[in-house]
Amino acid sequence: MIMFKLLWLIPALPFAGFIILALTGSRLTRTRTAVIGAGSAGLSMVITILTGIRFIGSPPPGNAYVQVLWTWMSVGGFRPEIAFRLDALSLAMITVVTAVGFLIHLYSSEFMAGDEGYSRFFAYMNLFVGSMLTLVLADNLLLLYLGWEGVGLCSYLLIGFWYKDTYNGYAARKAFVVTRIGDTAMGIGLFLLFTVLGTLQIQELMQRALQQWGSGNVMAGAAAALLLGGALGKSAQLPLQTWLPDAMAGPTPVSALIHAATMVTAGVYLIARTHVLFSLAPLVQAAVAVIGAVTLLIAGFSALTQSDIKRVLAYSTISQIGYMFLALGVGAWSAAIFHFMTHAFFKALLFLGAGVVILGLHNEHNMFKMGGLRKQLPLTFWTFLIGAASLSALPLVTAGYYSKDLILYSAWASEAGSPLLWAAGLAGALLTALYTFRMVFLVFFGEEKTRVERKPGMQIKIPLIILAVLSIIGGFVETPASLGGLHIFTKFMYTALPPVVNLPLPATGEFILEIEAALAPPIGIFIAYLFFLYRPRYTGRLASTPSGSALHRFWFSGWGFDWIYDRIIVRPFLWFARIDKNDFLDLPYLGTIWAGKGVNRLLVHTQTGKVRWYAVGIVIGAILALSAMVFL
Amino acid sequence: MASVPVEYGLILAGILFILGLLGVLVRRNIIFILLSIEVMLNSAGLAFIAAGYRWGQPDGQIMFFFILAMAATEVAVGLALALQFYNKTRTLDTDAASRMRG
Amino acid sequence: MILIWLIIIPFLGGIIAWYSDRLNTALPRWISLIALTFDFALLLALWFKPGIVLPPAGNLVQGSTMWLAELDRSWVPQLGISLHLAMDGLSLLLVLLTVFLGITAVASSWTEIQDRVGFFHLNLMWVLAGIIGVFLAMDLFIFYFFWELMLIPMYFLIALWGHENRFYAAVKFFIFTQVSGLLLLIAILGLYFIHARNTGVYTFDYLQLLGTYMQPATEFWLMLGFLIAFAVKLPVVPVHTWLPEAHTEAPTAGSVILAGLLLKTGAYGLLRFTIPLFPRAAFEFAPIAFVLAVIGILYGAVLAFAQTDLKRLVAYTSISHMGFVLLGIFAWNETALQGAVMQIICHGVATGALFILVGALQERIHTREMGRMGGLWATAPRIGGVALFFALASLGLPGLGNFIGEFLVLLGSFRVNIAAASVAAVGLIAATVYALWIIQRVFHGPNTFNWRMPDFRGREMIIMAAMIIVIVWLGLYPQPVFNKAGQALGNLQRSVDIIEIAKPRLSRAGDTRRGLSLFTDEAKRSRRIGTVPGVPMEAVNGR
Amino acid sequence: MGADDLLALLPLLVIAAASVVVMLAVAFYRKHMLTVQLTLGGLAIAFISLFAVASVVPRKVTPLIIMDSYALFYMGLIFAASFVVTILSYGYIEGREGRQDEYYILLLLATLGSAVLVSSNHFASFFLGLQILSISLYVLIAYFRVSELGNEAGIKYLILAASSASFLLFGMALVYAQLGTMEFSLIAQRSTAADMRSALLLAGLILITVGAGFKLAVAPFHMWTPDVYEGAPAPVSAFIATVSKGAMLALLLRYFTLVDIRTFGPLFPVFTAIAIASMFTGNLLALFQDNIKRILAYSSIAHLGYMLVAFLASGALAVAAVSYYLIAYFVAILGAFGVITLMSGKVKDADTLDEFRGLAGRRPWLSGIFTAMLLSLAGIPLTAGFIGKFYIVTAGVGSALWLLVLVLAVNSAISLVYYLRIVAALYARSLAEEAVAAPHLSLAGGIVMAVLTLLLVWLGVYPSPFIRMLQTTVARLI
Repeated sequence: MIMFKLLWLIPALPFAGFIILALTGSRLTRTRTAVIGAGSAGLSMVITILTGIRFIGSPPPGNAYVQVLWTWMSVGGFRPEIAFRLDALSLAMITVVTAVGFLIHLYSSEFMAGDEGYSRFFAYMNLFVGSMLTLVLADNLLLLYLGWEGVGLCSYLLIGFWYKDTYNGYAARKAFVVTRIGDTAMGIGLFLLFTVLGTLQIQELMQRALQQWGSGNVMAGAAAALLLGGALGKSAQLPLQTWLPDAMAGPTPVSALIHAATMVTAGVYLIARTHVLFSLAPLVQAAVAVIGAVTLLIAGFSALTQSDIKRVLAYSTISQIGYMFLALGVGAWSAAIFHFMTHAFFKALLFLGAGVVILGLHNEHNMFKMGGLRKQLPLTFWTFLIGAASLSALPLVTAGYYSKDLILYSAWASEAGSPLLWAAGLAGALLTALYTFRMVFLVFFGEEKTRVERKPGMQIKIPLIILAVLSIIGGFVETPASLGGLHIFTKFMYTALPPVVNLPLPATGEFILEIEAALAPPIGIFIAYLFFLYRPRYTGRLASTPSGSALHRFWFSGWGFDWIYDRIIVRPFLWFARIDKNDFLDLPYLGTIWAGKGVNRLLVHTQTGKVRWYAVGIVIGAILALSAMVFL
Repeated sequence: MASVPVEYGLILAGILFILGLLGVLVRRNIIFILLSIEVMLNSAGLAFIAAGYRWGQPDGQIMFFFILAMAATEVAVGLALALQFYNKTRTLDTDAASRMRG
Repeated sequence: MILIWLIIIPFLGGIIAWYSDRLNTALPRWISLIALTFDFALLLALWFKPGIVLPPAGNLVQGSTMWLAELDRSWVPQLGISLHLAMDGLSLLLVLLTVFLGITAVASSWTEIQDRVGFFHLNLMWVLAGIIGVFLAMDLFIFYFFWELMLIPMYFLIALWGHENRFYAAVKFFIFTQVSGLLLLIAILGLYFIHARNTGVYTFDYLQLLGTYMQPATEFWLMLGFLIAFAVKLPVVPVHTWLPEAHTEAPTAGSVILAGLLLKTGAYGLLRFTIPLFPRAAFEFAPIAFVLAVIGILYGAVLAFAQTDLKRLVAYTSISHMGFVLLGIFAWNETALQGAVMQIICHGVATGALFILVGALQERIHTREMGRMGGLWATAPRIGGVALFFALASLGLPGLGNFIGEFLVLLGSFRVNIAAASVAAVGLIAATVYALWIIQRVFHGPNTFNWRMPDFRGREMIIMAAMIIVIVWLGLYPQPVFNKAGQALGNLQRSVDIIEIAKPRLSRAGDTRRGLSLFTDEAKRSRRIGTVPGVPMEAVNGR
Repeated sequence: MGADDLLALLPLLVIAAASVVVMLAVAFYRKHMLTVQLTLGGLAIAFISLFAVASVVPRKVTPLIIMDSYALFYMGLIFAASFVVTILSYGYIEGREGRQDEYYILLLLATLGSAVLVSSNHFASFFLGLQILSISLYVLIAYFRVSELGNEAGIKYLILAASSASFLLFGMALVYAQLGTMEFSLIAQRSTAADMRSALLLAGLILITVGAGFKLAVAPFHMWTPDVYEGAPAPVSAFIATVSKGAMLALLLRYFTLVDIRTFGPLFPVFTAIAIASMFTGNLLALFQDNIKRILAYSSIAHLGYMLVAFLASGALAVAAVSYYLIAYFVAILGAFGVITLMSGKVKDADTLDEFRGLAGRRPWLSGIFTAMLLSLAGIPLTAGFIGKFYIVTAGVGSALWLLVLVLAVNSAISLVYYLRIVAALYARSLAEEAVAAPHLSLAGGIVMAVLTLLLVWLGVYPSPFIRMLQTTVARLI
């Protein structure tokens, strides 16, 4: 058990790193800063791995270990604790978070080397890792909420890391505010859950929910919907997805860690954690699936039209999380987590690769100004290609294939699934391959347009290689029946999450589905080859037709969501703020002041200084008093 | 002696009072204002006498003596002030005495 | 006696500080600091005094066992006024806050105030003395006395050491509080006479006046008198418009005290007086209070965002935050009340810190206009970091004290009024908007005006560190505060329970309809009982 | 008329005698210091004699005068105020050209008139007291011939006071015609029995109200106030604001505790209207005034309005409240005019706001005292005014006069604007350092101011003894 006792160190170490870096400021040398920053994350990873080995080796009773640090507060029956819970789900999450986190820290130590805010960067990154781990390990929803907001904060801080550019600040605020809209819904969800069920401790909450609510219960529906609101914001799903493309304003390692691998999947984690509620609310769960399906398509189309390499990846992230939501929506909880894991590997890899390209080309983000880089950046090219293949779910050899296939299969076969969802997923798979290889071809193939100024060093290369390896082998822990039928990952997950309930499906059916899922990516890649490498002029011609350009603009702007939000929310808000700057509730008081002044002026006129007039005053008073006598 | 109703006396006094009051309000010359005040005071005196007559008491007449004495002092002081005023402003118009206002 | 010393020490300290001005201008600052530190030590002694064990539910704690310290001397016996001061956990917390912020106020004016230093500290210390008096008074006359007493020095602080538009702001502040204060006095007197008519005893003593029976209409009007006075101080929209002016024009220390303490006297008044004295009317009024609170939260936040004057912006955030306090108080359950108390404390510290920051900026660049700022992070990262921290506290980031307050308020009021709590929660989004706007406009972006300025140094860092520690402590381990406040709040709730109003409310969580029918039943029952309807005898004869 | 009657009249006799003594002294040996000493001595003896008289009261001396604890209390107040005014006058007059000693004779006579008023039980003594007071004041206001404003103020006061006196007299005559008596107690008895709706009686009472209202300077009979305050020498203004008004109010209070004002049909609404009008008029007029004497004049209009609130509340509590308020008001007004007096030069009074700007820098003590006085007038805690206002509101609420109390609350707030305006000016930075080399402060003046300030704070912090005193003297009236 001694290993488990160290559980608290996993989030505490990055926090400690943050505090040290925050207090020392820029007084430490860069090397020391990097050692503290990356070291705390690395140490955290080591403890995680050791704990994980121990957990798998000899699972604690009930397959979960809870460590209570202290009672946060105890007020009127509300008694949340600062407590961490280790089970299969959280273990999978923290493993990915610490591992990817450490690799990206390592990468950053070189990537950010020239930046004046070096220590600030690592401080924020450490704070992020700590918060993310708190989120994942939290035993109750309030502590989860703490981590949840904490990662949101770090996301804000890191998107706006280069604060001198006003646009970055805008993007950062947009990210924070939009996610906070979801967070608020989630907060209300917590109020509801506590008010009705009387606790926020997750396991107890789930038990009570099961006891007190039947399936389809309105309360359960409301609670699930509110939590879903939080998840939508954090995971950039429809209709709160608009912040993520703008979030690419941050340094690339940040995009890799926060806006691809970890934070944005917190919504997936939340829904998986509270899956009981969603099971009790079939309607909401169906909504999750539909939102996922729609999001993955919409984002896919948008990714297709972007010219900024990071925005392609951002839309891709939205789209991939759409898959995870789809999985959650059909009750394939483990599949969602599985895809989360593989996605973390390959998407981080893609971002880091893109970072190398961007850094090499002097902060050039436009893919159309790149080209033919495969010779200049061979390692980057190969790792990027692996990542792209994995993202496209190239059959058999990539991790992405296994996770995506599992989701597609569940979308069809699950009780809650439907052919429509499956079709959407399949279309998305084709789309994914299309935009991914569009990017690969534009950046690494074709003619060389610029020289790479800066080649990556070891601290960048090592993470790329490790992640590339993980992007391939990471999928072999879970294979479909036709390919060996390994179920290591899902079996492990079943200790924390219930298995998906599948309708009986003939084995041939499963096989046909697999074939279809396996065919979509190559087709997509072929189309990409056709349009972007073999005959790029076709694309140009297609995009210049009136309907083509309109569609292009529509997709490019992310389906006009920003435009609508700007019109119905942002502008009215700004308008009201502008006209009411001086607070028109003050007007009555100003009116009183004016009235007072007016009466004063009037009265001053009565003080003429003339004695006869004064006598008139007395007489008037007397007459009034006497007439009062008559009338009263 | 045929008794005159008290009301008559009071009404006469009232008329005198109003006349005096109008004088105060209308005239601008200090001297005339002082005169008008005399009229008002005396009308009050008349009312006292009428009232005393009604109750058959001497009190009303006593009050009238008081009023006379008071009116005399008032005129004495008033004339002195008027004189001083005239010396300073070369006018007896009370409206000129309006340096203080507001 | 310790209680009277709590008031006298700053009072005398102020006078001595005023005098010492002639010898040396640094002397008043040190004297004030020492006096406040001494007060602080006294309070710590009270803090560690063993707590009070609550008797079984349903019983009101009576007499001296109810208080950590008490003083009761006859003052004007002819009118039933006595110098009754008492401290329970709630008062202790608020007085601690007062002294703490007082110390930061003195420290933050160390270099800002160079003119008439002695008189400045006289006023500063007297405001604090007045506020402490408000938090300790258990006699309504004494309460009113201190309530009015703290205004004049505050007026001087604004009018003499304020900024451009200081006279207008000071007078506006004074008039708002004075009118509402007189309404309070009228209501107090109304209660006084009704109590006298019921019992024949003329007294202003809080404990004796508790549970005074009256007609519902009368109770409503008297409650309104109390409510308006406290609502103006709190402030509740639409009687808030004095606040932005006063906060903006006041010197830093004045703003700290205004936002950190004066507003809290309003909250305290609602908590201690309005609801316990007029429970029926107050609960009848609760829906309106919820609406006002929610409007305040949202309106304050939007207007905060609308401002271009940094100090005015911070001022409007107070309106928003105090909306939560109002919500929590009228929700009147333990969770919400504890949240309100926590919000009171944390808002005091966080907003105080923000005002100190604004003051520090103004001292350095001589403007509060945000349009003239930008990119200050590069030249003053410490100021930026601290500002970021308090902006985050202000937007209710979990892990910081303000979050605990807001969360508990919302959690508690959700039980009573789902709609109000839900809409109020939207205020958290609006808070994000303005808090981040501050950071963006002041510290981020390009340094267009090429500001160069000294960063925070020793004195300022110490103040800020202390405030940060308090906020983090309250965010991660607020239990000691809850323990202190719990006993007092429990007592307040019980004093209401005894009138059997809140009981059905508590037993049926979520039911907001408890209302007229209940009250009338109660009234009938009381009338049947006879002599002093609605008041259990021990509540009358208790002391 | 026995020895006890004479003893009962002792205070009045002493004052009368003092005025004669001073007159003789001035005639034979004109020395300012001596005159002042004799005046002060007379006032002091009169004050002390009150305690001697206390053993024989209450006692009706002839139908005209009633000596009871109520009268004694107010006489004490009047003598004390005159005492303060005399000391202030000394510094004010000393060093002026010409023969100024007759001033003190007039002051003593005015005091005598006021004392008669508060002990009056009869229209005749009412009238006599009033006229002794008024005629002395005519002269006092216009006393210093160098002052051009003084003459103007004197003329205005004379014309208006004489006119209003005729209103008063006519009213008295009407009441007498209706009831056949001029004695208050009898009027009270008979008017409760007689037809209360008799037009004659009511018209008489209303005309009396007009006359009294003029003296009290309540709206709409107030218009002379600012001009007279401004034109009169500062100590005389103080005297008018305190003694003259206080005496009249005391008399009204005495009369209306005998009869219930609410039973006289329109009288109650008329007084209510007067109170409300006075509060608003006074306060609103003062708002943007730049002359401090005028501000104090306007504020005194409003203060009379406040006192009328308690006055209308009637009952023991109300009498005590009015009396307490009056003490507080006396102290504060005397103090405020005292500061003006001390600040004044020999040609012109220091009364513009500019002359006081930055006073705190030049004369911290004086400005501190002035601040205290102004805050007391504004009703701020730690000063007498706070308890006074509290007492008044208590009386108002006790009698459920909600409208009046609310108007009072609003006005109390309005009044802050101009009080705080002065206070802020005091502590503002001086416009220029050369501004008015402040005159030397006389020791006596300083002591008086210090005593007034201490009294102000004592009344504000520990009012219990005063309230007890009021309950044993004034409230006995009921």
